[in-house]
Amino acid sequence: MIHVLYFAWLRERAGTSRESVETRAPTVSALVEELRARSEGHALAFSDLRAVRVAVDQKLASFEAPLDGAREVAFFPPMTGG
Amino acid sequence: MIHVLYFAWLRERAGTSRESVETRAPTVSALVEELRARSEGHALAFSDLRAVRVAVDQKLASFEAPLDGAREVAFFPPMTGG
Amino acid sequence: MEVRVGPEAFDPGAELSAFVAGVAGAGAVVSFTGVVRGDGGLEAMEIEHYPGMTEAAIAGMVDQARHRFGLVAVRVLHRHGRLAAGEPIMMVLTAAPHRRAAFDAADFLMDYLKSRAPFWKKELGPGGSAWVAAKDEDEESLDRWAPDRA
Amino acid sequence: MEVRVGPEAFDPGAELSAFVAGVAGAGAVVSFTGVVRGDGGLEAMEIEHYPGMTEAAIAGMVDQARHRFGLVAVRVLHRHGRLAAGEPIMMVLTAAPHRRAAFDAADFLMDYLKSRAPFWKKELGPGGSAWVAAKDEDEESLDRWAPDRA
Repeated sequence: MIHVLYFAWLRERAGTSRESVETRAPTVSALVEELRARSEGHALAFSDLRAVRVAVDQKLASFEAPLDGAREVAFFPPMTGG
Repeated sequence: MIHVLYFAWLRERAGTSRESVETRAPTVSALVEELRARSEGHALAFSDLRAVRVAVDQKLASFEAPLDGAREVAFFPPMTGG
Repeated sequence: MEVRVGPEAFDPGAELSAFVAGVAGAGAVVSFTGVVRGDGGLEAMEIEHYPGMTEAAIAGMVDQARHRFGLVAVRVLHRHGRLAAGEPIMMVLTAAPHRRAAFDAADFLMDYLKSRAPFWKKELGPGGSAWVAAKDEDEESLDRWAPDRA
Repeated sequence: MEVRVGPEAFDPGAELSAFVAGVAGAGAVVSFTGVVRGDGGLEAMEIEHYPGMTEAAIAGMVDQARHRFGLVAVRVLHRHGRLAAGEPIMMVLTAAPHRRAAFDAADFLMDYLKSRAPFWKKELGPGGSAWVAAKDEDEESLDRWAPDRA
């Protein structure tokens, strides 16, 4: 099981900030395909992946990153701190 | 008459911070030649002009600057503010 | 404590005073303070963050800055939650023996915080609210610090 | 008052607080504080200046910085006289809509103050006293702002 987190407008579109997902997805990309099927909001959140960043276990990662052993995957727009 | 000011180690070498000088020197360079003759300290202060900066009426100037109408000429080492 | 992330307001002056008092060996102290701008009718800002990752990411940036620029001391504060126009959002403080290192370290930390710390800003005005978009120029500014450009 | 030159001590934190409170329109505030270093056995510093020319020279630099970088506000403080190790010598504060302008303006003002404001520093230690020599790197740093390099 993986905890999936959403921030900023991805959270608003997905309609949730956090959900637990039973998955055997081998990579972030495969997980995104599964999440897209969850709801129209999820599909909208992931409609343009160029605008989406991902962190695996709180470290920035790519969509090709493997998920074996990962406990937490977060999706969010490009950061705007400072 | 021109007021001549000295700062930092030029002041210490010349042995004065300010003196009034009767002069017809047309340029800063000519004034320096006259000042050198005033004392051994003055000669020492002006022994290496590469280490000396000059301001005419409180504006940075060159040794070739004309003195017509100048009221105040200041000599000092390169500045070390900040 | 070098990094503080939280919803509490802070006083940039009090932070600078405490920082300067603690770095007697350093000749140069630089501070950057980000403030919620009040122009364009902006009334407030909501800042969302990723608890846990935020602190770890900033601590990593601070360690990098300390070693790369030889800092004597460094401190980063960043708020989240709702902030009114005119309120300080965040602050970076750097202390080094000479001014170049203190300036560069503060500049470096700002570039990293802008684009690599997990914060997201939403602006609230009379016409509604909108997420702040990341700027290409922020990524370009960050690129200045890549190892092959150092 | 944008420029203050005098023998009085000042509190960098109080200056920053007052400055931030007065620039509601600006998103970015940078401060630089120069402090008398306590390393190398330095006990105190004597700063000599050229009354009249100092204020005019700094006011000219401040005007240049304001226009070149589009500053919302700017302030320069510089002490003269005798200062103990750890005491603040001088401070530059800049406020601008965005961080690049605020950083660059503070950096620019520091380069000018170092090499073009009529101050001279003498260091006093257990072994005696010595005038601080100007550094070539300070002139080089100043050259970065020449019009043909802008």
